Amino acid sequence: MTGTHGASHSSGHKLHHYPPGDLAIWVFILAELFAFFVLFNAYAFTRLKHLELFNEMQLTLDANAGMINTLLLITGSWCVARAIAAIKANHCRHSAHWLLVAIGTGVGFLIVKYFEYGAKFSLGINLDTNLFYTFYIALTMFHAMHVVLGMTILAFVWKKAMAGGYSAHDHHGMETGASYWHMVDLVWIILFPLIYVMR
Amino acid sequence: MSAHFLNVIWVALMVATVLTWFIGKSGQMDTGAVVAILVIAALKGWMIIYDFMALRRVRLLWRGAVLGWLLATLALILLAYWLGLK
Amino acid sequence: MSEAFTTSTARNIFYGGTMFFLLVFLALTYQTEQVIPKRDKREMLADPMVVAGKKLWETNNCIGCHTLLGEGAYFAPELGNVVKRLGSKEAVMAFIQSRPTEGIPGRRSMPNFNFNEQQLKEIAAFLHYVSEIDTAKWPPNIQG
Amino acid sequence: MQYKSQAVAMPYFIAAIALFVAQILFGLIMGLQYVMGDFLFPTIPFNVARMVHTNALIVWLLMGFMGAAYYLIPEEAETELFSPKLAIALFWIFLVAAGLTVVGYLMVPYATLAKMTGNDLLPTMGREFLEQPLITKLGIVVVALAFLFNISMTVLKGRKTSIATVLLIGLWGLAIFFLFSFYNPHNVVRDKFYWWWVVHLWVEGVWELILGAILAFVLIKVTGVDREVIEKWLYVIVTLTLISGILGTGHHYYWIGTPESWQLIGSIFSALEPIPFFGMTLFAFNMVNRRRREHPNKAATLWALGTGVMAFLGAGVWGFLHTLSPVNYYTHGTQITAAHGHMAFYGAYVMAVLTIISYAMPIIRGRAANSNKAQVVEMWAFWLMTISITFITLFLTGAGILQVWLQRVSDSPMPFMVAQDQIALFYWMREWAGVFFLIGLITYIWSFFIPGEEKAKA
Repeated sequence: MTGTHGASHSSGHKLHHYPPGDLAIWVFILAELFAFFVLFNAYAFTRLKHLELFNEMQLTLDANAGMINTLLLITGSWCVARAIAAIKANHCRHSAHWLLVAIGTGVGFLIVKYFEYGAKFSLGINLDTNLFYTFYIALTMFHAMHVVLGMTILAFVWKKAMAGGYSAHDHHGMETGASYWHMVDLVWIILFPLIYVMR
Repeated sequence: MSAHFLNVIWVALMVATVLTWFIGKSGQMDTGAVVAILVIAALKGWMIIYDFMALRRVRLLWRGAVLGWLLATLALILLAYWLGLK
Repeated sequence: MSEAFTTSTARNIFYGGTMFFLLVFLALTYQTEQVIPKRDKREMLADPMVVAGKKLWETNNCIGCHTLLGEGAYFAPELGNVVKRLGSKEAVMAFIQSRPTEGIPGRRSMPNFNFNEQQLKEIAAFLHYVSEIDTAKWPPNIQG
Repeated sequence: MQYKSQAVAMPYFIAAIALFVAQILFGLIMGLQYVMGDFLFPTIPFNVARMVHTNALIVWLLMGFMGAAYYLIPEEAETELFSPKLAIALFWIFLVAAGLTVVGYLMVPYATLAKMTGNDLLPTMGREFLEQPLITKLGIVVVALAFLFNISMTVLKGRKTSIATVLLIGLWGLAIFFLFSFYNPHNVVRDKFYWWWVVHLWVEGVWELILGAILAFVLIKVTGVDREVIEKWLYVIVTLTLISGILGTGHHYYWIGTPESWQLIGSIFSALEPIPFFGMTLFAFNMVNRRRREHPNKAATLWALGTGVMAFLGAGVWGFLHTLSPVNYYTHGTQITAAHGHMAFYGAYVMAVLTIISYAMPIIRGRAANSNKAQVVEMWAFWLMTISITFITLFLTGAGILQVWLQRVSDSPMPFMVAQDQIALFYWMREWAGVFFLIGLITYIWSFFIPGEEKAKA
């Protein structure tokens, strides 16, 4: 573990050579972003061939739930950014608390999703109901599993933070987890308008 | 990144989200609305990439890869919707 | 690569990523098992002829030349829709029975498996069952 | 050779090459039967030749993997093999079982063989690639478990490197997924669904871990690049492999009665499957360019580079060509699949096994590398086989495109056999390319018999 991104913030205009966190996570992040890139385009261009179905089915979705979840993920992302800011100021306890709140927003996200899916599944809707629902469920469920994975990573980071495992000098691991969590947020920023809003 | 600045970004993102939702709720989804939603998404993504992911001060190769992903995705979505509106 | 890239993180991502996608795969398998009863014509398996036909299909290694729903060898015609292509189970039985023992000079020919009447019926029942499976409109046309 | 128990790899490698010869000979028989339908009929019908062709391939690759594991695990773990005697015993059991199975295929009608070997107890035979009699399948499980025990115990008592870990996960996965070959439901849809858990999760899943580990091991040895660097690459590649490959299984679930949502999932994730193979190409070239020493075994380096390129072309590019569901709707079950299969198996697995053989055999035989002359002959064999398989693939692709056109796309689709007659020219050219492949293989074997006078540091 090295703290290459830690202390250099005061130095001002110099650009960092590498993004925050371990480069291995960034390879993974880019691969994941690429997968979502393909999925989003598959949705957008499949929709072209089935405009009526998609427009009609989209109205059955719960855009309010989608919005609440967007707010939750943004807040979670903000919490993690604050956790990094805190650890850079050597506020270990604060940092850990921010992480915990971030995990909390993830829990909130999943609870909203639980009710959202529950409403759909109780109507007998599933992955193979029609083409729109194939996309809706595949995309959102795949994303939701990323939320779970992100929460798992954050939980490990939180545990280590509680044990005082990070400092202003060394928080490479926390930045690794944070970068992944922001990616989960970033993907949802496109997913929300695409699936829930735009007709 | 100062804590205060992060708070400002957070509030901006929240407002933008509600705005997107509001456009969706209110009436017709025409070209203007689609463009507005995509522009908002681009701005939100940009803020997340620059300020939360903290790629603002990372050299162009990495920053560009993620920003490029954002813009390419949104551009292709715009294309698909534009073709659909015709 | 630099010190910014640690083997331990790479290893953790490997384990985490693999588990993650394995779980997604299992979830999709569950979904598949929920949906296929509507597509796979499992009610036809109540007929012991169909079950016996599948075993005959296997123990004569039909897949070694033919495809079934596009899977198998590409040496001989697709049989997933053969009952529809030849028109009836009887036509399929007649074809199987008519194969010359010594083959056809210069041409591909199916061996004669010396099936008795009962076995012919079983094979035909099996192929009929397969032809009823909902294959998302594949093959593109009757030729398979 | 650092550990004398590494020498148990030798019989495995020799048997692998012998079975390779059998595979190619039966391939040539089949190729001829494509254009001269009555060739060897009814003595060796096509389906029997095909069983020998495909099963010999699987068995010799398994032999190669086992030999590779026996060679590289002691060196990685820095300790002698747990039990060299067990390794030798397993070799003979496996070889005899494989031999008897082939004799059974050739001498007895398949239905009789099924009856003789207890298929009625638990019907598992007669499914593509899993044609082996029940007792052979059980034998494979026993051999695999004992082999894994031997290898795992060796790693447990020694150094635990990333290469050894990835190899072990791959080998254990291989054994675990093989267990699905015993599951054969009456329901054809479910039968096919779980059949792919063996076939796909082998070749587009755990086998790639074995391939990656073998390649990483050889690259460390021939380039002298830091283990640290190579192991990072290895992890990135195998991660990408599994995150694309596991859900990529969906590309087999388009038209076999499975839910249509697989068309989306399968298309997307299998479209990502070329990425790890591309990573492997970059990996091999990058490491060789950054080499810190000139290893005397140039042939092994060539095989390693070749694996990177041909695996990407065969598995990556040719796989991608027909993996998207709208394309696959037309190409499913045609010669396009055969074209992809040939280059993918050669590029990924055949070449990986030949890479480790090329690297390890001279060392087991007591020299760092073969003589220059032997290496030149081996490189000739490399080019002959690689170019031949490329042409086989191209001709089969031509045949496939024509077949799709005549039989699937055309307004008045031709019956299968009529379309086959139209593409006979491609089959003839494929057969000739196959003959050149055999010449390449003979050249390869010849290279082993050229004396190796060079004594260099190991």
